[in-house]
Amino acid sequence: MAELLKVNNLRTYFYRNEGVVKAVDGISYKLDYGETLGIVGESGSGKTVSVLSLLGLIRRNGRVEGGEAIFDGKDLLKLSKEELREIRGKDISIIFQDPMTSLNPIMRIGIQIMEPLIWHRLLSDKDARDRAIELLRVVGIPEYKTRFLDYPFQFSGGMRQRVMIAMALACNPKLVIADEPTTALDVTIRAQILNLMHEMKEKLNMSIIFITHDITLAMNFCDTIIVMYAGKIVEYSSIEKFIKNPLHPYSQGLLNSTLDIEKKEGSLRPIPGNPPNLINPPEGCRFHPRCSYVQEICKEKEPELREIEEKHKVACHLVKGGNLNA
Amino acid sequence: MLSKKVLIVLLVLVSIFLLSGIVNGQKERVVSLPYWDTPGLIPYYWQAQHILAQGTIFEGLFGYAPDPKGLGGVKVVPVIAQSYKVSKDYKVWTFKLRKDKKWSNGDPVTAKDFEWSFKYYASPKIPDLPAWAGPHQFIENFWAVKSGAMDLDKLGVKALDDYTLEIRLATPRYDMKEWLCVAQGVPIHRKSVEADPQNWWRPGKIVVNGPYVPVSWTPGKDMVLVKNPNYVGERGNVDRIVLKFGGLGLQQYQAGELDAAMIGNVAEYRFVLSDPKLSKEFHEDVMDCFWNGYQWSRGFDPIMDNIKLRQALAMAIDREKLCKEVLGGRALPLNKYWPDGNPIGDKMKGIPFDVKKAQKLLEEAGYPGGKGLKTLVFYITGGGDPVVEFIVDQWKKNLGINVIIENVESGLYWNSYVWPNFSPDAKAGFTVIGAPMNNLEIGALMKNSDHTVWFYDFPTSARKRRHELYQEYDAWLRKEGGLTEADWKTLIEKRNTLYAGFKRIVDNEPEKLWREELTRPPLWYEQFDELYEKWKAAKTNEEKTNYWRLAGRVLTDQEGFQLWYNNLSSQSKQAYRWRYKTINRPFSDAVKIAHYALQPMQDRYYMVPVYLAKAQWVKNPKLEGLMLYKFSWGPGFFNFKYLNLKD
Amino acid sequence: MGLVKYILRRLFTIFVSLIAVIIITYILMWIAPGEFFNIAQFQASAGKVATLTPEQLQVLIKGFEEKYGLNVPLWKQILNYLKDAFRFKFGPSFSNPNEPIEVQIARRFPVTLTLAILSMTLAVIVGIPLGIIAALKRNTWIDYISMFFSMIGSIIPAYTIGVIMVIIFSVYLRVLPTSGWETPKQMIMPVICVALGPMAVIARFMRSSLLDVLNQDYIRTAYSKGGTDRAVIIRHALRNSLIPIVTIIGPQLAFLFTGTVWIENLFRVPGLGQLFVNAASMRDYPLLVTSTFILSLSVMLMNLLVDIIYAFLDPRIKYE
Amino acid sequence: MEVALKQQKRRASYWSAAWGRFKKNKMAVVGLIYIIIIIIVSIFTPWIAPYPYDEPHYAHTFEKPSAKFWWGTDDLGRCMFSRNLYAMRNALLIGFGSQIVVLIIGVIIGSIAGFRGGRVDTILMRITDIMYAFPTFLFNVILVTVMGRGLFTILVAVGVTGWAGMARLVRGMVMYLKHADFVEAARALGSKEGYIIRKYILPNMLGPIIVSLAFGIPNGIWIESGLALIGMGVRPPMPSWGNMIGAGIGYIMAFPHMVIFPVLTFALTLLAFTYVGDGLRDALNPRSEV
Repeated sequence: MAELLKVNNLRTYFYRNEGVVKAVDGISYKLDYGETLGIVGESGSGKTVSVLSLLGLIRRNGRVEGGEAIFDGKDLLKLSKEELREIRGKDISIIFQDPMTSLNPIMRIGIQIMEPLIWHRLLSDKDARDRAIELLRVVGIPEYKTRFLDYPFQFSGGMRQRVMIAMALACNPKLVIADEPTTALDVTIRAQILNLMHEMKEKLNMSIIFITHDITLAMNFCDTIIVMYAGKIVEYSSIEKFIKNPLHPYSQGLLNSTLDIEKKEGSLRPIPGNPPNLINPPEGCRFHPRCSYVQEICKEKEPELREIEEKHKVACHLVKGGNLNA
Repeated sequence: MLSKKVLIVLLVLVSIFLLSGIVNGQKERVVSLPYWDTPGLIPYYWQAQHILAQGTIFEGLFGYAPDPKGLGGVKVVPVIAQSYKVSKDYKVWTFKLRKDKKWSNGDPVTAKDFEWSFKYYASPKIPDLPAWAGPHQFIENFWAVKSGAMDLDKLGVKALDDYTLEIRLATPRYDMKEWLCVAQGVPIHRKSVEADPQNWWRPGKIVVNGPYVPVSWTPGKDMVLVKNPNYVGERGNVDRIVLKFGGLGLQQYQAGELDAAMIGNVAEYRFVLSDPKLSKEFHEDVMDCFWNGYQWSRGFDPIMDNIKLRQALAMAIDREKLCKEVLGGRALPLNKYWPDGNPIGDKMKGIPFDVKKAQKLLEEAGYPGGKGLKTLVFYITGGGDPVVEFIVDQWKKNLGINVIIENVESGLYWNSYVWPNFSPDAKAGFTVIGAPMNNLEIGALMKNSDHTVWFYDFPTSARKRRHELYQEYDAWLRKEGGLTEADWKTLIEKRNTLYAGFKRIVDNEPEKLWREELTRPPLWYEQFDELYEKWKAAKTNEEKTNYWRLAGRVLTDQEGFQLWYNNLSSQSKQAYRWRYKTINRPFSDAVKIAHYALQPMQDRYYMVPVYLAKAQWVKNPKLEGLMLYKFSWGPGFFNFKYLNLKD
Repeated sequence: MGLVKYILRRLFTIFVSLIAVIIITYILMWIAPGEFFNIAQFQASAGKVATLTPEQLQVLIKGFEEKYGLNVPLWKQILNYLKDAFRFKFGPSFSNPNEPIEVQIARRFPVTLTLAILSMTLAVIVGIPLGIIAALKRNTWIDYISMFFSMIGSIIPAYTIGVIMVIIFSVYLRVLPTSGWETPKQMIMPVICVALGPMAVIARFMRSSLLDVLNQDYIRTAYSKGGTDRAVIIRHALRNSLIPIVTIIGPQLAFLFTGTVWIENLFRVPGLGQLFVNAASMRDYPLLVTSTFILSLSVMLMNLLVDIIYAFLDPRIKYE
Repeated sequence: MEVALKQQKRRASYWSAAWGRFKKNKMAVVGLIYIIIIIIVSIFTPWIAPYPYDEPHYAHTFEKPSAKFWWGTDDLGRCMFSRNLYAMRNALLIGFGSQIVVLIIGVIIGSIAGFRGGRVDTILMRITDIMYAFPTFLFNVILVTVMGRGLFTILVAVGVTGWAGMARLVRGMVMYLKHADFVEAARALGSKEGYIIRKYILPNMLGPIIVSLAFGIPNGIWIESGLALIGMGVRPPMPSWGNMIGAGIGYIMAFPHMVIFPVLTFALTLLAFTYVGDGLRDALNPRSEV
């Protein structure tokens, strides 16, 4: 498969009054055409920032400090504001987490779907309108013709997320970034949305970066998975290998803290402690204060992301020979 | 409905504009002057329009003409009157009217107009007529008519024929001519008033007999007067007068939007003097119909009974310094009610500025060095008042006493502290007073200082009781009862006691004029007896109660009088006797003896003169005949009939 | 149908509130020191009772009391007043016995309305762009300067600014007339003076409202769709941030009914402020009660109007 | 226990973050410094002022600024600089004092209405609505008339007429917080209402209340100056900016210093409060974060 996006050593820092927050601190990954990449981690681990950085959507006091992001042959980080704008919504679009607040409350949803088409001068107003209606149909809005003129508040949460998806798909983008698209939804709706996304992906042959804190979700949905902790990638693996053998203690912790019906009761084990302060991250392995396997080396030396086997990289001193040697 | 009116006004405006333009065929002479904001044009209310009524839009039998030497800068001249006769007792005045005078609609002005107008003013239909401001109060039976007790026909005004008017008075008045100059002495146009009693006065509708007709009026902005085409008589050459209310006078003048402007404060005064052009257009005059100073609050604190305290305070103020340094030369020091150089003032003794003496008096008053004296309150209105702050500072510095300045909003200030009979809410202390003559009446030579006699110069306890009696007098109107003889019993007993007291007063009062006043029918006890008889004959309970109430009022009134008379200080009594002598003679003679009444009142130190303000203004050098209004609303301009605009 | 019902319900609330406001005003005046209700005192104030004996004064007082309906107990006065007030009949005022108050109001109202509309328009035209610029250039010198000037204009008392303007433009430059209210030229200075206050309020409100909106998720969404700054700000941010501005323009308009009194006096503008504010300090009690009535009514109606407009502009809001 | 701890921690970082955001608004910081300075100056005014505010120098009336009188003198030859200092002190007293009154009435009525709900809420909010509709200026005039003039009565009057907005704010937040998760949790644990208000609701409302107060202070100063202009302000010779400006403007043609200095100090002070208010609002409104 051909390479669509290659991110190299991306670093995004936030400049706060308390100090510099190293939200994303040197991550690298790549994405092929048609591939679905899951980025998993607790809130604050930098997963959202790592993708928003690519599109220049970081808020005022954040800045991309370095790295490169080759998308379709162009380095997104070196593009001018206008060039980047050309890509946003057309080649790369985003589905945001909260459909309640991510739609303009006083604009008819149809118009909002039309906007990317018009802004990128892809279609005339009239054609854009037809396309928007078509998109509404595609994402499964009932009575899509009349609902075209409705306002967001007249939709339920799930329906709004469908609208968001329609909006993201409007220009047939090459890459869709789904930033926790189901987190704010009811469990029953979740499945519908995921199915819809899956369907769309199959149909349109696009790549997806799927950001979630729900590791099981990512394991069900993605081809490749990245586990991020405190602004760094701790594990980067194809999904098959990861399911078979999640190596990093943090990945294991994440898996253990999710409910698994198959496992026996009492197996739910939350990771102790809180995510670290990214202004002064812990020395050595950033996870060491919470790691149950911690050893001296973990506190002193920062582990590198090493390839353990093909398509499986882990950043942990204790992983040796494809096993966690605790 | 409304738009119709607007249309009429517009039509009149346009036609007058066209007429004045076409007929004259020359440039209109327009004069813009500052004026007090007025709420309307009905001449008999005590509002800004009443000054406008005096000789500008209305004319009475007599009017004012400029006279630099005369009191108030004016002299009284016949206007509609041609000649007059007065009876020996100065109670019956007969006027012959000019035959050529016309209303602005062409109707002739006749004696009937006067008779009807005066009766209209006196009728109960105008319950809120400020009668104290006009001549009607002296007309025979006026008060009975006004209160509705007597028929309108009984009012002492009669047109003997179309051009002869007879006015009969209840008491002798030597100054009826002067009184007839003021706004309430002018006639209004019967037909137009009767046609629209609510709106007859509106510009465009109003029919006047003066030299100028109001054609537009916008409260808060301006009023426009144009020449009355039917006017006969002496007048200047100005075709249109625009009276502007408010705004920045001097700046409007500088911008060429006003032909005259009053100077409001030291800063403007100095600015005008320093400006080469303005300084040439500067004029000033002394407002000698006023005295400015302070008076004691009309409250009930016994501290003000102490004359030595009052004296000490009055003597501790450096009036020279005040006028020079605080008022910046915009006032003259004044230590008596009339200034030096005035026939009355020249005969009066001033209050000295003598700190040593003041300190000694304060000590004798029981407050050595100001110790032991309660905190007095000086009431002012409208923010800071440098004069008051100066006075308070002088007292602090010279006598060591502390006075708080209390700022109250103007309505409360004037209504409850400065001018009412008594101010139950006022703490011991003072208010500012600018005591004016309202017009050229003889009684006004007292410049309001006779309040000393009426409201001040008897002990606090008696003042308090007097106030209670006023309230009781009011309360009688709403009392229930009077249906049985038993209710009357107490009243009759009281009547008899009061009668004895009254007899004593009348028998012992040395001043004939005062005695006459007291015994002028109908006498109070006669009224009482009559009411009793009427009560006996009354059929309904309602009538009975009413007579009983009226009788009660008569007694309360008399009780109040006796309380006052018996408690009044001998000095004030003496002053009051002289007041009777003064007002019961012609103006020229009254001036010679007024100081006998004024001096003792001033020496009671309840109302203390401090300075005499100057009126200062700039005016267009081409404008002549501008008259300064020096009476109670002053300073301002009035009587625009003599305005002349040179080419 | 919801709208009519909603308005009717609100009008009923306004009606009840007005009654309460009037009763409170009467009671406050009743307990105020000094003789608020004694007409004779008013008479005396102008009259300087010099030549009148107290007995003669009584006749006048009785007449006054009857003319102004003061010859009945307080509760009845309030009742009588309310009965007439809701038919917009207020009787004469102390300071102007010639005309009923409603006539005075009717004459001055158009002027105040013109002044209010003109200055509010100016305030909106200038204030909103100022606020937008300040918000977009947040925490830069442009922000500070535009906010500084809009605020300084509202903070220095308008009367002071007015006087200075007259001295500059009328006396020295001679380009504008000092006062009056007929020609557009005469309206320039009063309108500017009156507009300064609301302008600052609007600019500041606009700034914070826009900042608030710019932080919303849907703005990020719009950018993510490839919107230019221009498109995002105009189509998404401005429209959303302008809606709350309606809520402050309403009260500001109502404020202009009295807030302009100094400007009216200074520029000889025959508006309502003169009438109403003078009533308070002159203790012209019929006028004072009436101004309270009218002002409360206009504030409440303005709020109702604002709510209706707000609901009209914002599709999310429905009449309960 | 866990919940409370988290709350505690969140709050501490909330305040320090707010302070950080506040610091970024330079004008707000300048304003705050100015306000701190004038507060200190006001405390020590009697020692700082070169002359007593009411001491006249008749030989020096209307003097322009000089070495003896830094900001010149007024119509009685009183030191304008000293008078300005006292005016500032009075303004601060009225500004802060009136907001204390607003705070007390507004918080009590607002939280009772919000917490009790139902009929109590309806009645209290009707009263608030009426207060809101009352023409503030006229109401102030009437109140000052009723209570008499003086610093204290004026600040009470300003407070009594100004609490409606605060009551609404507090009520709205109480209504919201009442159903917030952590409050529900506390209630589920059986905490008393008073305890919940004290421990959970009040601390969470502090931010918006502080912002509202910050804007209320200049408003109070502004109202006092309006009252002083029509002669309803503090007792002369005690100066206030309102009556100094009112007196000074008449003298502008020849003695502009009599109006310039009070206007400048007045405007600067109000500006400072407004900038600080703006800064606080931006800083304490978590929405504007990042």
